[in-house]
Amino acid sequence: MQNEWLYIGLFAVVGLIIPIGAISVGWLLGPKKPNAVKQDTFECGIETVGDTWVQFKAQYYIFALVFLVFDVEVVFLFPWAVRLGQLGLFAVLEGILFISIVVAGLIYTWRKGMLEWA
Amino acid sequence: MTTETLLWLIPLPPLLAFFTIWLVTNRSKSLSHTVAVGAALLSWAGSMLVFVRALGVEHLGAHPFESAVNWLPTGDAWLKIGVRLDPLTTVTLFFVAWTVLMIFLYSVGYHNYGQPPGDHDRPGLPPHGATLAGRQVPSIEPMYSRFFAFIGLFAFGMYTLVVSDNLLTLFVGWEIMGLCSYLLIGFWYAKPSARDAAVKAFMTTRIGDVFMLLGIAFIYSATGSLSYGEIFREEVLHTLASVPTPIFGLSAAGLMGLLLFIGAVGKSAQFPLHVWLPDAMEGPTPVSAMIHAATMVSAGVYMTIRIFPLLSLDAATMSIVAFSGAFTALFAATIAVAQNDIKRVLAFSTISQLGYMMAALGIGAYVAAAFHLVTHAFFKALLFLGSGSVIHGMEHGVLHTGDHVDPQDMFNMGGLRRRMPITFWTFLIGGFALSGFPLITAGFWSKDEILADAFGHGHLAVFTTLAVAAFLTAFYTMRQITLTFLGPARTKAAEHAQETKWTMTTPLVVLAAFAIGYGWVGIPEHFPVLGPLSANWFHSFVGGTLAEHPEAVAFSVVPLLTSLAVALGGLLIGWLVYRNVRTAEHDRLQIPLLKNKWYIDEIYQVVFIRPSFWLAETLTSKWIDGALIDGVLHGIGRLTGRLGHTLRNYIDKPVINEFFGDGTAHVAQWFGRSLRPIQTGRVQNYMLLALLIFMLVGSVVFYVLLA
Amino acid sequence: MVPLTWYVVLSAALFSIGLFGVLSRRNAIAILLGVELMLNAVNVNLAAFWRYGSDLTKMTGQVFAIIVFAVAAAEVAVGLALVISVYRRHNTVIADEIDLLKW
Amino acid sequence: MTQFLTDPLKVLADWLQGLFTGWGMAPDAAHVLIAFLGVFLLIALVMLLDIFLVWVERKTVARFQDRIGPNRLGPYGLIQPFADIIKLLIKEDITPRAADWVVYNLAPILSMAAVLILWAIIPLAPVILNVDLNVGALYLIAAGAIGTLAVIMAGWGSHNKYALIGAFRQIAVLVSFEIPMVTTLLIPTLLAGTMGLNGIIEAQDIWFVLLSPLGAAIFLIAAIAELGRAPFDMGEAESEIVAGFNIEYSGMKFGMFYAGELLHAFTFGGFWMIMFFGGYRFFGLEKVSPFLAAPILLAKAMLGYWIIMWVKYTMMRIRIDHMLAFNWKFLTPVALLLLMVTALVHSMFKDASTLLYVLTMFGSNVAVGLGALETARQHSRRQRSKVEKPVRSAPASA
Amino acid sequence: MSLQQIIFLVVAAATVGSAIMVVASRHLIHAALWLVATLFSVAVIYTLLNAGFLAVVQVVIYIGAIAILFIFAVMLTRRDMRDTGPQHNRNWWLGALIGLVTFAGLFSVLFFSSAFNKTPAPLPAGYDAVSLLGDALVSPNAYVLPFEVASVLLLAALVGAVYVAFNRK
Repeated sequence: MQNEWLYIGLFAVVGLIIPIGAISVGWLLGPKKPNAVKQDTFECGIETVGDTWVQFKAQYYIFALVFLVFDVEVVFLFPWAVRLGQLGLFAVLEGILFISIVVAGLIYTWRKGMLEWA
Repeated sequence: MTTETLLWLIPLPPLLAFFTIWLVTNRSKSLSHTVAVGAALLSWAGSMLVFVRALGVEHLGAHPFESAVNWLPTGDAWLKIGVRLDPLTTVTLFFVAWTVLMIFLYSVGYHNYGQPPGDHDRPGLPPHGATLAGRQVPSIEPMYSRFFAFIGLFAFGMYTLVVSDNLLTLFVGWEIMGLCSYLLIGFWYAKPSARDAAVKAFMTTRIGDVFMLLGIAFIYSATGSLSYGEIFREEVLHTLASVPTPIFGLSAAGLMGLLLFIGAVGKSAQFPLHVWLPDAMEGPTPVSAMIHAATMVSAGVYMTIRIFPLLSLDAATMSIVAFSGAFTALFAATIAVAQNDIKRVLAFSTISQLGYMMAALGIGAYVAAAFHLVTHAFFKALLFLGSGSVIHGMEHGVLHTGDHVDPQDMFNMGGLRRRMPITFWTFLIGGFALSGFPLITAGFWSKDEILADAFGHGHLAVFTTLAVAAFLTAFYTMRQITLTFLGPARTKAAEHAQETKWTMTTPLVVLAAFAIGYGWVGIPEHFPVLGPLSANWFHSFVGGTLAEHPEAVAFSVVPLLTSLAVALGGLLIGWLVYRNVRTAEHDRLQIPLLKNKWYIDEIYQVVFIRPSFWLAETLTSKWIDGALIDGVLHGIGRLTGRLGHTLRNYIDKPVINEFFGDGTAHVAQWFGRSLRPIQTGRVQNYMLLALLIFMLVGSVVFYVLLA
Repeated sequence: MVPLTWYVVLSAALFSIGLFGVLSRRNAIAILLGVELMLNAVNVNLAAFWRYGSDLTKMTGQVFAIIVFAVAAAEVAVGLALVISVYRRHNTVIADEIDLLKW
Repeated sequence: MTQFLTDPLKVLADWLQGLFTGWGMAPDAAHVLIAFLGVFLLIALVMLLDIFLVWVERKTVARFQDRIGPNRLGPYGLIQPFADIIKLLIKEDITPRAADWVVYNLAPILSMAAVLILWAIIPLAPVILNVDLNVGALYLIAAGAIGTLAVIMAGWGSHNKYALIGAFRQIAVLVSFEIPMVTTLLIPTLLAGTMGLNGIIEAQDIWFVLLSPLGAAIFLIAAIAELGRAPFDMGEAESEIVAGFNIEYSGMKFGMFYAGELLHAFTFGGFWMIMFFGGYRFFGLEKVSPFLAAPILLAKAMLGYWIIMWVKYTMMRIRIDHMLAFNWKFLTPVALLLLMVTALVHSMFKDASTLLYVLTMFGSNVAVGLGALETARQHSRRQRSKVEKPVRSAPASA
Repeated sequence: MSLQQIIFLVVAAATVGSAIMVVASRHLIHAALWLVATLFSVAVIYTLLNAGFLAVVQVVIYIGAIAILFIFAVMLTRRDMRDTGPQHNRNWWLGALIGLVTFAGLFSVLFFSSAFNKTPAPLPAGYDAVSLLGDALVSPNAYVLPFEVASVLLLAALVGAVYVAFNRK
């Protein structure tokens, strides 16, 4: 079948092969003298203390959340944008309404002070 | 603007008012009530415009104003919603617009606008009064704005319900009102009684609504549409009438009608779902008027009138409706006789009047029901607002004198005639209208028409019941008036009661005008002397809603005399009996049975609520789980234990212990463990169980029933 | 060409696997992972029926798929938020230990 | 011969097709094989370009910092990057003990691949479209998503505090700035009425930068953040978290990250040019021959790349909270507002005379931009005044 | 066995395999990464169905956002990140049973019904799914209502989730 995604697939394959190749070449050429210190976790020479997976701020999650919502919103907007030229003012207003509804959520988050880092 | 557009727009102002007040102006009291009343005024204007235009149309019933838009894509068809203006809508819209506007205006005064904030008023409690210059004066409602927001939403629900052309939007408005009644009855949510009343009202009406939803779903699945125009077409009705259903051998139409009727029973507080209405008196009085007179309960009757073409197809359903209505009318009237709370009396009289309308529908008196709906809305709103005014005056007196008597107990009143003249006269008019005082009051004409229909169509049982109910109505109305207004004052508070502000009295006057005047549009043309003078406009107009125009019943003197007798007799006896009853002890009608509303609440307590508790606690938890399952498991354990004990001598101990004893114990334990998740609150287990059962049932259905 | 059957069977497999995950994982987040699998199964079906449908100009399948995307996003956002707040309060994300439904 | 000048790929393809089928290969297979060869060739060239970029970067930064930069190996040190490559190749390949082997080693590969697949949709010339995808703009974002994944894998897989923190910051920045970027991507989309990059270029009889300068600016800012370069290089803030998510990487794996970043920057320069500066178009020159068009695009891309470098080497790092606040409270709202305004103005004036159309679009953009800046200034002034002179309540009843 | 069929089988195998790993792997992060693999192969499935837009959206939303969200959530509920206890609850076998039964039932229905045994119509020339989608989403007598409702859904999700996740104590 003539499916342009076939080429994308080829690109992906080659795009994976090349870095793999490069890294494996490096692995072939490089010396292999592992020792405890080399393989230790690097913290500027200081022994690592405690747990790596420190508890993270909930803020990260909040931002990811807002991002997720807007990402989905944008996905809805792309077909809209593509057809905008042909559809006229009504469609434009629909889109604007759509955007503003979601923006209301952003404003809510903002006003509630959840966009503050600290 | 075209009439259709107008119809679309009518419900909007109250909704916008709701959002505006809720989101923007809830800080400022004056702005809030301005917005609300303004919105009500807009809707009122729109309704009046529509009304006038509707009058101008010939045969409105045959070709009403309609417009519909696509709402939801259902497969390749569309679920349409729209507006419709036929005669029934027109008259309903008329009284809804008036009453709503009046109630909005009334609320301003009722919540003491312009008074200082109370000394120790809290949101969620009725205002206790404030000290101004050392004197106790009424204080303004703490949640003033919120109240207007709520009634705005409520009005929106009612308008939606009235103008909608299909059962779906009707149901939407219906539920919005349900929510608002909940919010408003529990408006003073800090009072436990108000809280309970709100929950009770919500739950009770829910019961009805579930059935109504079933009915709607049934109609949709049967006809594939929900708009009246579609459902009530001849051929559709015909097919519906012919299709039988497994339930009570009703026809499909009958079943639909019945289901929807149950919804109406819940909404208009018909027996046996009437229990919520008396408790709903916990709300502020405008709310009571709104809920009981103008809108919500009328909505139930309105809906029933709407589906009359469907109802009338099945005699069984009709008789059910008729008898439940008649019974409710009598039943509620008996209770009303023994109530001392001024508002409760009115509540029960409302129930009984609604019973009247239902009964009228049941005997096929379509127009009479509609007529009584309208007149009753007017004078009952008048009565409620009047009682509110009385209570308000009494509260004033209470605050003035400082001795804290219940301002709603009629035995604390008396002699208010002189203190509050406007309230007295308007209340008198309303009361006479309610008891059907001959010729001048609207109530007489509508009630008389119902009785005439009942007699004319030969439903004597219904006729007599309604007659007795009418007598009682007149009786307790007069009792109320006597106790409240006539004679000397019973308490100091009553002596110092005071006439209320213009914002409250104006609505009374306006409504009183309608309570008298509206009757004249419906004088039956065969009526002696008056009949020929005025053509029966109402009958010809509203009758046009139906496909075939119902002809008026032949005039007969019996019902006329009956209604005259019961009305005048009731009033007279009421006055004679209560002329000089000083305290509740001297009232000979304080029969516990009536006073406690036939113990219906208690019965429900015993019949429904306790058992469900019992089912949960004792049966499921204690017996099935505790006794049965555990018993079985322990039984097995003990049994095997004894078995091992007896056999130990014959067979090698470790084998037995290892094998039977512990083995079965483990099995038993394992059973217990895997049975217990039924009780744990873990979502996964629930889902697991649900799926298992689903598969089981599904396979059974698929392989056994369908195979 | 690939017959439609293959696609629907694939999505059935995905769905069942997701169901298993939902029913049997202990960790609440893992349960949500299972839910994602099920949603994807649905989407595969939608897309397949769109492609194999009679009228390719009817975009119902794709539109619904996109709506499902939105729903999935909402579901994940709220679900994970719930998990996190439960973790804050009860310090666990093990579904068996979260039996708030009991009360 | 002339046809070779106008459409070389077709000539080559036909020739190879003939050749392979001549060797008795199935036409389909031959077609696939040719495509494969083409892809391989292109990516090889891209890698070569990448190596060259190392030199460019080092030279430019040196110039910015008033140094000479690599100048020993070969003319102007052109051989230097190859030396670097060799050095990276002969390093020992280390995987820390604590690391999660698969994830750790997958990360650099993915981050390189994420950049390489971007080249699949870049139209080098009217006849060299690579793949003319009708969802090109979104494809760009999708590839970015893979990159994000690579970062988080690197951060988590190498089991190192700094790495994880770096990865988290990087992701926070990446996802945040993706929103204004996508929003500004919507603007060329709706102006051109298609998501296909070639369509967008074809539609640019007037470069979109004239129609939506603000959009171009926002896209550039967001792109820099997407690249995780200064001033948005939170992910590898050397002074705070050593090297961020690629702290544990050495040898060729680090090389992958490094080269990936450079190439990513260059590619984004290219996309910037494609979206707003007419891609390979340059006053009709591109019509003459692809051998002219492709260099035009590359030159433009190099210009964009240079601007990005310029920003990187002249600005200091922004604190993460400032960065996120800047994005969510300024960039995103402005971008969305701009999108709405653009949609409105476009649909109103697209049928008007070209001059009027361009002027209104340009004007609306400027208006939105100035308005936003003004609002921000007022707000920040208020904030500052709040900090500087705290309001003292007058002692009325004291 | 055309090229497309081979590709489909390979991808389908990858999908199912990674899906199984999602529900089976002990380590939550691994489960999440496996989920990413599944999602990616589903995206490839979309491309096989000529639903390029869906494929890209799949990558953008699921891999770009949802997977990230998952990983963040795992990091935020840190204690269980390397919890070594059993990853499946007591009734996992029941779950497996139900899963199998479901699959068996669906399979028996789908595989043997002739209704599904058809091949797609070739795409018409110049067929642009995206613009059709655009029309379908905003034209008043198609899906404009779901379109707007989706935005409300997103709003609700955002507000609700942010509110739940963000209890400042």
